Amino acid sequence: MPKIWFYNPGLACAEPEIVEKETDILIVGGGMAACGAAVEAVQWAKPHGLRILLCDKAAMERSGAVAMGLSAINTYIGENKPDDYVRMVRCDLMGIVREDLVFDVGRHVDDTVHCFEEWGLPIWKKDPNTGKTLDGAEAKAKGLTLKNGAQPVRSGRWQIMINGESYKVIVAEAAKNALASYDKAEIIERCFIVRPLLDANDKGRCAGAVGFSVRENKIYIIKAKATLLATGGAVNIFRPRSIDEGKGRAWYPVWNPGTGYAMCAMSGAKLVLMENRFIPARFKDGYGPVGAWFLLFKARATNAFGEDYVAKHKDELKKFAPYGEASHIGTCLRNHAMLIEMEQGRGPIYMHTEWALQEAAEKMDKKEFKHLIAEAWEDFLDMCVTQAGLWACLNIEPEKVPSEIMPTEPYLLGSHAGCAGAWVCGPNEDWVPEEYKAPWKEIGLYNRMTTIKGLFCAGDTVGASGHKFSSGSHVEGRIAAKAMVQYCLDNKDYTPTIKETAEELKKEIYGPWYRFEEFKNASTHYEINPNYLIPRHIQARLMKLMDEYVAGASTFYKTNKVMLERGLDLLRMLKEDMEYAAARDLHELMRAWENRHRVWTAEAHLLHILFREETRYPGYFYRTDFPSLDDANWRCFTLSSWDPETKEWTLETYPYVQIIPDPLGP
Amino acid sequence: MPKIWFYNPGLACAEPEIVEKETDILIVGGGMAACGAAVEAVQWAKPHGLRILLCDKAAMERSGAVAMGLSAINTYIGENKPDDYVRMVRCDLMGIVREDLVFDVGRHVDDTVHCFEEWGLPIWKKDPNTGKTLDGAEAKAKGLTLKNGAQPVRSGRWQIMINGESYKVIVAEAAKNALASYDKAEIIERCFIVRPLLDANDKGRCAGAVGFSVRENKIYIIKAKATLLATGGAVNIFRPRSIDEGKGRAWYPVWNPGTGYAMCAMSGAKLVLMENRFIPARFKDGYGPVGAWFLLFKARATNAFGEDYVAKHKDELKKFAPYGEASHIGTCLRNHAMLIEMEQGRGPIYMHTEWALQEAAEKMDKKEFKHLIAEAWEDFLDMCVTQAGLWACLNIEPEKVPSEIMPTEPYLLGSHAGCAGAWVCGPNEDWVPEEYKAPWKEIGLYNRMTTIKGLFCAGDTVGASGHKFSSGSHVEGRIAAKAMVQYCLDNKDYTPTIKETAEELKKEIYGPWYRFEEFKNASTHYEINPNYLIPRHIQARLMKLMDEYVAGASTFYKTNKVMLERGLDLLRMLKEDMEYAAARDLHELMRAWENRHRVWTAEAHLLHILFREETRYPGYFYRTDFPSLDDANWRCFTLSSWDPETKEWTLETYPYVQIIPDPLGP
Amino acid sequence: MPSYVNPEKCDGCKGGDRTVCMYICPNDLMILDPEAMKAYNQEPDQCWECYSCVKSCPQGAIAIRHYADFAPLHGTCQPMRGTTDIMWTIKFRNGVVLRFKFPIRTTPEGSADPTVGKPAPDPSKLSTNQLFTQAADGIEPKKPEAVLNKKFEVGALGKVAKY
Amino acid sequence: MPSYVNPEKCDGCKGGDRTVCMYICPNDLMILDPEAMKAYNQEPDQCWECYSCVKSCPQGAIAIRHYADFAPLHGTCQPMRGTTDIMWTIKFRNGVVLRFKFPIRTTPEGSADPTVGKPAPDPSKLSTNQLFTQAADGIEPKKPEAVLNKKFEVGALGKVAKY
Ligand SMILES: Cc1cc2c(cc1C)N(S(=O)(=O)O)[C@@H]1C(=O)NC(=O)N=C1N2C[C@H](O)[C@H](O)[C@H](O)COP(=O)(O)OP(=O)(O)OC[C@H]1O[C@@H](n2cnc3c(N)ncnc32)[C@H](O)[C@@H]1O
Ligand SMILES: Cc1cc2c(cc1C)N(S(=O)(=O)O)[C@@H]1C(=O)NC(=O)N=C1N2C[C@H](O)[C@H](O)[C@H](O)COP(=O)(O)OP(=O)(O)OC[C@H]1O[C@@H](n2cnc3c(N)ncnc32)[C@H](O)[C@@H]1O
Ligand SMILES: Nc1ncnc2c1ncn2[C@@H]1O[C@H](COP(=O)(O)O)[C@@H](O)[C@H]1O
Ligand SMILES: Nc1ncnc2c1ncn2[C@@H]1O[C@H](COP(=O)(O)O)[C@@H](O)[C@H]1O
Ligand SMILES: Nc1ncnc2c1ncn2[C@@H]1O[C@H](COP(=O)(O)O)[C@@H](O)[C@H]1O
Ligand code: SF4
Ligand code: SF4
Ligand code: SF4
Ligand code: SF4
Ligand code: NA
Repeated sequence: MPKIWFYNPGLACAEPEIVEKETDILIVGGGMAACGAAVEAVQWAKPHGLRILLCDKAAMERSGAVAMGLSAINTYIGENKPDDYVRMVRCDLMGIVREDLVFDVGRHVDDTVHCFEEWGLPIWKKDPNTGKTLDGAEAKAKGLTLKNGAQPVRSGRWQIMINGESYKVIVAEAAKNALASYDKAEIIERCFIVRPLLDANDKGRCAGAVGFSVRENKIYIIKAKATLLATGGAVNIFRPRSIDEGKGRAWYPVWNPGTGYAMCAMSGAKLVLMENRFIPARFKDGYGPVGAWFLLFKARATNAFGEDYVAKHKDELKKFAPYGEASHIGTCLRNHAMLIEMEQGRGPIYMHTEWALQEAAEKMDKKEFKHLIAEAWEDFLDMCVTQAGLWACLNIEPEKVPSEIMPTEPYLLGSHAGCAGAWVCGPNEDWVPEEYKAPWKEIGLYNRMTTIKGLFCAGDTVGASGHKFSSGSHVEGRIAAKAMVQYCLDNKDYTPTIKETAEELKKEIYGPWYRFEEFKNASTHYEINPNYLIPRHIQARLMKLMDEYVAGASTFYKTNKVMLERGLDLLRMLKEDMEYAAARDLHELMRAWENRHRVWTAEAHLLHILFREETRYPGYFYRTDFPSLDDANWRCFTLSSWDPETKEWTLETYPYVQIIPDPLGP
Repeated sequence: MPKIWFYNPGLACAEPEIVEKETDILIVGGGMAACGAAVEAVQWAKPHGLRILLCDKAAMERSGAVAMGLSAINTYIGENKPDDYVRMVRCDLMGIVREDLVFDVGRHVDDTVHCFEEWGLPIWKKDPNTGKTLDGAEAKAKGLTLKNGAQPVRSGRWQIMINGESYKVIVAEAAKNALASYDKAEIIERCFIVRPLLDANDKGRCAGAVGFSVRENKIYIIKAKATLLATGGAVNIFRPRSIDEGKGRAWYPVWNPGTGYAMCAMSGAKLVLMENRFIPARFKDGYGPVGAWFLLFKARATNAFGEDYVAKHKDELKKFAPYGEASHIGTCLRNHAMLIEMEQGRGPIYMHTEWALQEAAEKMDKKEFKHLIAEAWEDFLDMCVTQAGLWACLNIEPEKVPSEIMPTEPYLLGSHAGCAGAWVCGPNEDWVPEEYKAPWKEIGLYNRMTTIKGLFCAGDTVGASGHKFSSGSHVEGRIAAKAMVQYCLDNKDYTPTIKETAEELKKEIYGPWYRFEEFKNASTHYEINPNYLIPRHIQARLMKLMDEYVAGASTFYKTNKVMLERGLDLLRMLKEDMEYAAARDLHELMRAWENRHRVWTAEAHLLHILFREETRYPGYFYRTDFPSLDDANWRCFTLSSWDPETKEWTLETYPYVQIIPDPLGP
Repeated sequence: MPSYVNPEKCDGCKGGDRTVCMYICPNDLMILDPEAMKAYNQEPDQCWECYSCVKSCPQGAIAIRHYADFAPLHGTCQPMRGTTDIMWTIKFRNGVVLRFKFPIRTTPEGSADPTVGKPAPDPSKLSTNQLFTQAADGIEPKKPEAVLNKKFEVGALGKVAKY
Repeated sequence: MPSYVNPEKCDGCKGGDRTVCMYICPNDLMILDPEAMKAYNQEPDQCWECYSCVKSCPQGAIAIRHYADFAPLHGTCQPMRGTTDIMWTIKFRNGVVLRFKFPIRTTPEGSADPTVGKPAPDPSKLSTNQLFTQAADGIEPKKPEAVLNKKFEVGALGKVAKY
């Protein structure tokens, strides 16, 4: 190969084969929620012979946010009441959540955790004799199980510790075994779902989805009665903190591009609270989670000069009453206090691992201390190896020196301390208020169904109900799957019909490759061509403009109307330019489509921030032109929807209803 | 070629030929200062038969900061007094400059501008009959020259407008013609100078420099009596605003990596005011300069809500008295006012080109207005085409809509509104105070000589005397060259001797390539290899840590002792890791060495910021632990030097002497 | 610290049906060069360092060189993942070595029974709010202890905007 | 907007002694592929868009596609540089076209006389502060109108630190 026109293609694109599929239940994604859905769907679908198809862009064994493992299950109710769980979630998310959805997760989630344990997930226990910690294998050997009443090791009130390196392997195994056990079920891995297929005869109905294989030149046109979007949240919408290979590191997994949000929008389904984002405090650069350090090891974090920033800014937090003075200080408010310090130049913020471990050491013998150190390392080795690696590279022994923490770039997700996502129906029960049933009155009250018939969500894709985490997402997939079975049965006579021909879909989906082939000879460098942009370029442009105009890290998460409107202009030009995306191989074809999902997600996010004229989530973002939290006007949901016909977005408010009585917090 | 081990090498490395050169005068660089040096050196060297060698890493015709051209000569004294020029410079640079150096430039600079005009540079003139603007060609056709008393078109008090697309072409042509006219002079283009050669017998003396060709496999070992560092300033020490191909765009040219600062440090020469940096306000992303807009077109800049930020923060600026309330508001203070707005979320900052041009239109006919618009475009087309291109891409017609401006990432340079650089001797005249002569008393008072014998600087590499710009840099090269001739004559019997063998130097300079060859088979991807780092990685790591710890844009230019000390730890680890740099071809070999220069420059910058415990340059950077300007303690120079034997840095203060009487400003 | 493949160890999974690293990478980064019969990371700057490929390569041919943007050289974490435990060897830049062993699962590989031993649920329970496990065990999901159902009448209600 | 080469126009400078774009690029980016006899930009993300290559390519084979990070597609600035003037064609994204012509030099190419017509300076003036032009014209460089020479005795004087 001469050096010019240089690129090393991965798996080559070629004229694709068209594969048409028809199913009853389509599960898009293979992560926590999708695995829950698979397990549950098979049980209820079998007696009716309903077909199930699951498509994951990756291999289920290691796909999604839990690929690397996790070191805790952050939602386990146990001795608590689901009512208090609702209080915690509403307090953390600044007073606006769908309490019906949250309660629904809370009352079911322990069941799913018990399944995990049964499948082989090692869950730490308190030794009933000594009160000391047993790892999950030791506990199992002693016959201690949650179901049998053994005590988990709680890090916080809602969190329990696990040996979670193989968390996803185990959960996926159960799901795959479920689907394998049923002859009408099928899994297609490495199938990237591109967009929904809308019903040709009913504009409010989803008729399936279309995707392609990143391994073979195949397009999948999938007609389905009911489609579940369980594709996780969105990352790399905002500029990451590194500009070279470190771009691959973010707290949230770089492979979840917001497919669910984009597909909801494209089909006309309503999204809720898309102004919300998640900005966790994380160990700097490695993005190691802080939960175990704060809750289990009881570490304190300070500014550069040893001051506890939350205590220091108690009065500042009172400005955000009642949330800033409730029993539970919301995640965004903890960020807010930290950001004041950083902004005023009193960083770095240090997590004092050394104080915490040395204090603990005082009450321990050498062996116990060694074990504690191992636990500290395991926390990262089980879910964020990079952070452990960074310690090794920086010669950091956590028992000797502190580590920097800082807030990350923004992510969109609905299962951690964030609540962007789809506006879905909750359980159709008597305690659920009318307001939360009304939107579905005409199309049917199916749990976790969006405002588009047949289109369901679970996990990160569901809005207004955060703090589900891995366990809650799994159980939400189960809840949705059961409702989907019901929906299919109720819609027995419905035959999905689509208006696009297979040929049209092929042209659309392989469009970036056709463009590449058409124009590649216009330049001696495949990346620089006046006729197209490669996906990496599109992503860089998106991340830069979101960072600079839409309250990214570079403005300390601040924005205003003028910035947002300028950002919108730039984003809309980018949306036009996306039509000029080119892809040289199958891998890049996936990137081209991922970035479309990012851009759609970004647009919804921007519009919601523009629409909500207050600062609801200080520490997540600031509308500097409306710097206060304004309960009197804005304690309500914001909904958005895009009309596939007029191609116009509508933003609207919707009443919040408090179901669980005060107090605000748990 | 199989896809693995994939890289497209540029010009292949091979065992290099060793070329040994001996000269009297070595000029390193081929930019404005170097071209001035060449022209002047030939005139004085010829009668004595002194040899001259000029090495430029690029082709002189388009090398250095002026490659693209310029649209103004920013230092032309004309009707002003050099004394007032000194006042302006000292005011702009917050009261600490070497007034002897500044005065020396001021009294000579017009001579150099007259040479430019003679060589063919088109300089705008006022038509003596109509008072209207004539472009440089029209003026020439009418026989109007500066020397003959014609009036230039002043944009500001010190600046004159030019048609400067070929500025560098013209200036380089004169320099090349000068060297070509002399049989003892030689030019080597594409020779990258790596480091100084220290005299084997005299640790305070420079014996030349060593470099290599980026076109052929040749190492140049150059022994010289006198060496001039005219290599410009330093860019890409701090993270740029774009993370993909836009990394190539910075205001300062990405090819000046701080060679001069690094080489001074490596040889033990003192640096001065290396805490200073230059952060210009620039048109966002395109980095178009603002000078013509503020001064010639009289445009106003505001925050997002139309407020004039300098007027708004008049009282804030008074905190930095006397500088904040002098006749000339310093460049850093203008930034400071802008940054307050941006930090508080009242960006974007807009340059109201549309107001300026529409106001002008009122006094003009159509043809004149069309001409004005052409002038507005020419400003960018002559020196920053990207900005014009960005207007075209964004559909911005400057007469209709405003454009965003913002402060850039920090650069180090000594010729614009910055004053980092070498501590050099000034003119040996009676009006120069003893303090500015004392450091050279023992080694000889040669104008622009550093504290190392035989090592001279000019242009951006000289510290404590900013606002020379293109013309002042050229004339400073001339001043230095003349002194170098004198030095060579005074040291006739000196024979440069070096302690390294040619073989050792070859091993050192080609080290990164040898490393690559040794280890390249340890990985299937040439970029990811446990045994080495490619230069791009080193640069990314440097830029990130400088940005985050050393008052980069991401902290709004704030830092403190704790951040700096952590930054220093990280920087020192990076310095260790630089020993593992690898290069696959000649181009990358150059990058490897460029990055060494960046890291050295960065280290000096960091140490100076750590040492000066005050905020001398608000708007350039903030020591948040010493937030005030503190004349009583800190109105003095800071000097640094690295000892090649102990490998230790020493930082010290040195008295400032006011030569030109008050008032402070011009 | 993106992943990299040691060509001396990689055997291209012997050209078998499944190229393990390529099969497992959640971000579609690992790819086999069929000419060289070696794998490589096709987009290192999108590697999450999730270690999925490292843990599963049958030849132990994959390692991670920590992200150059922020990780100084020569620190490494190398896993050996068995059927019940994982062993980690941590090497510090300064030479310190730590070793850890953690359990990863308490059941044999492949044995996870999705029904957790429950009988198939009674189809008539489809209309209830019971998951299949709860239906089998006759567990009644909770309802809120008390219900307020207070609608917040706030100023922004009724606000609509088109973009 | 890094530079790119149109292979239909580039003739590799006919394999001559000087590959013009490679000769001129201040950042060593342009390079000739001798097999294909075409040039390419070997490191687009370090291109300053200085247009040196664009202006000098004898075949007009080089153009700039604006930096993708922030420039929407389809706006271009294309120069035609002659011996005395440069012509620019600016195309907006929205199709608007502007054309400008500016002078670039007032003397013939190559004619710049470094001596500006002065006689060689008297070598004895080497010890003065006169540049060669001033020496030839007998111009005496200025001295300050008034000299204060006030040393500032500030608190930090004497401070020294080692790192
Ligand atoms: C990233 C991350 C997440 C967590 C944590 C640490 C880290 C580093 N921590 S801690 O920080 O708090 O410490 C947690 C913890 O310890 N405990 C916990 O319970 N949860 C934690 N989370 C949160 C949970 O992981 C999270 O709540 C759930 O995973 C959410 O589940 P779900 O909504 O199903 O998302 P997913 O990422 O698991 O799965 C997404 C799937 O979609 C696929 N996919 C995506 N787009 C697709 C497309 N277009 N076509 C086809 N398939 C397509 C993916 O491949 C994947 O299968
Ligand atoms: C980048 C830039 C700079 C300016 C401006 C706009 C822009 C976009 N503007 S406005 O913004 O105000 O508008 C100016 C303007 O309009 N008017 C003006 O007078 N000056 C402006 N500058 C400032 C002047 O350009 C500046 O003062 C001078 O150029 C400084 O001269 P000098 O110090 O000689 O630096 P140089 O960049 O010209 O030359 C450096 C040379 O060194 C070479 N080199 C570097 N490292 C080397 C190595 N290791 N080995 C061998 N060679 C090695 C380079 O190739 C080059 O030849
Ligand atoms: N400082 C804290 N106070 C209370 N809860 C926390 C704190 N930090 C983390 N958590 C909780 O710990 C769990 C894991 O958090 P994280 O590691 O930040 O993802 C989540 O449930 C968080 O809400
Ligand atoms: N707002 C301003 N007020 C005064 N001088 C300025 C201003 N902006 C730029 N300049 C001067 O104009 C020249 C070019 O500036 P710039 O384009 O910023 O490099 C320099 O001499 C600057 O000091
Ligand atoms: N926007 C700003 N950016 C940086 N520094 C500022 C800003 N505003 C004020 N300062 C200066 O920073 C110092 C510390 O101010 P404060 O943050 O209020 O303690 C004071 O000397 C201020 O003049
Ligand atoms: S899994 Fe290991 S042996 Fe198999 S192809 Fe990948 S690197 Fe090679
Ligand atoms: S470490 Fe993870 S993301 Fe990186 S190549 Fe391996 S499997 Fe893929
Ligand atoms: S200057 Fe033009 S013709 Fe010559 S090699 Fe470069 S692109 Fe080709
Ligand atoms: S535009 Fe300038 S920096 Fe870019 S390749 Fe051409 S000459 Fe080099
Ligand atoms: Na969501």
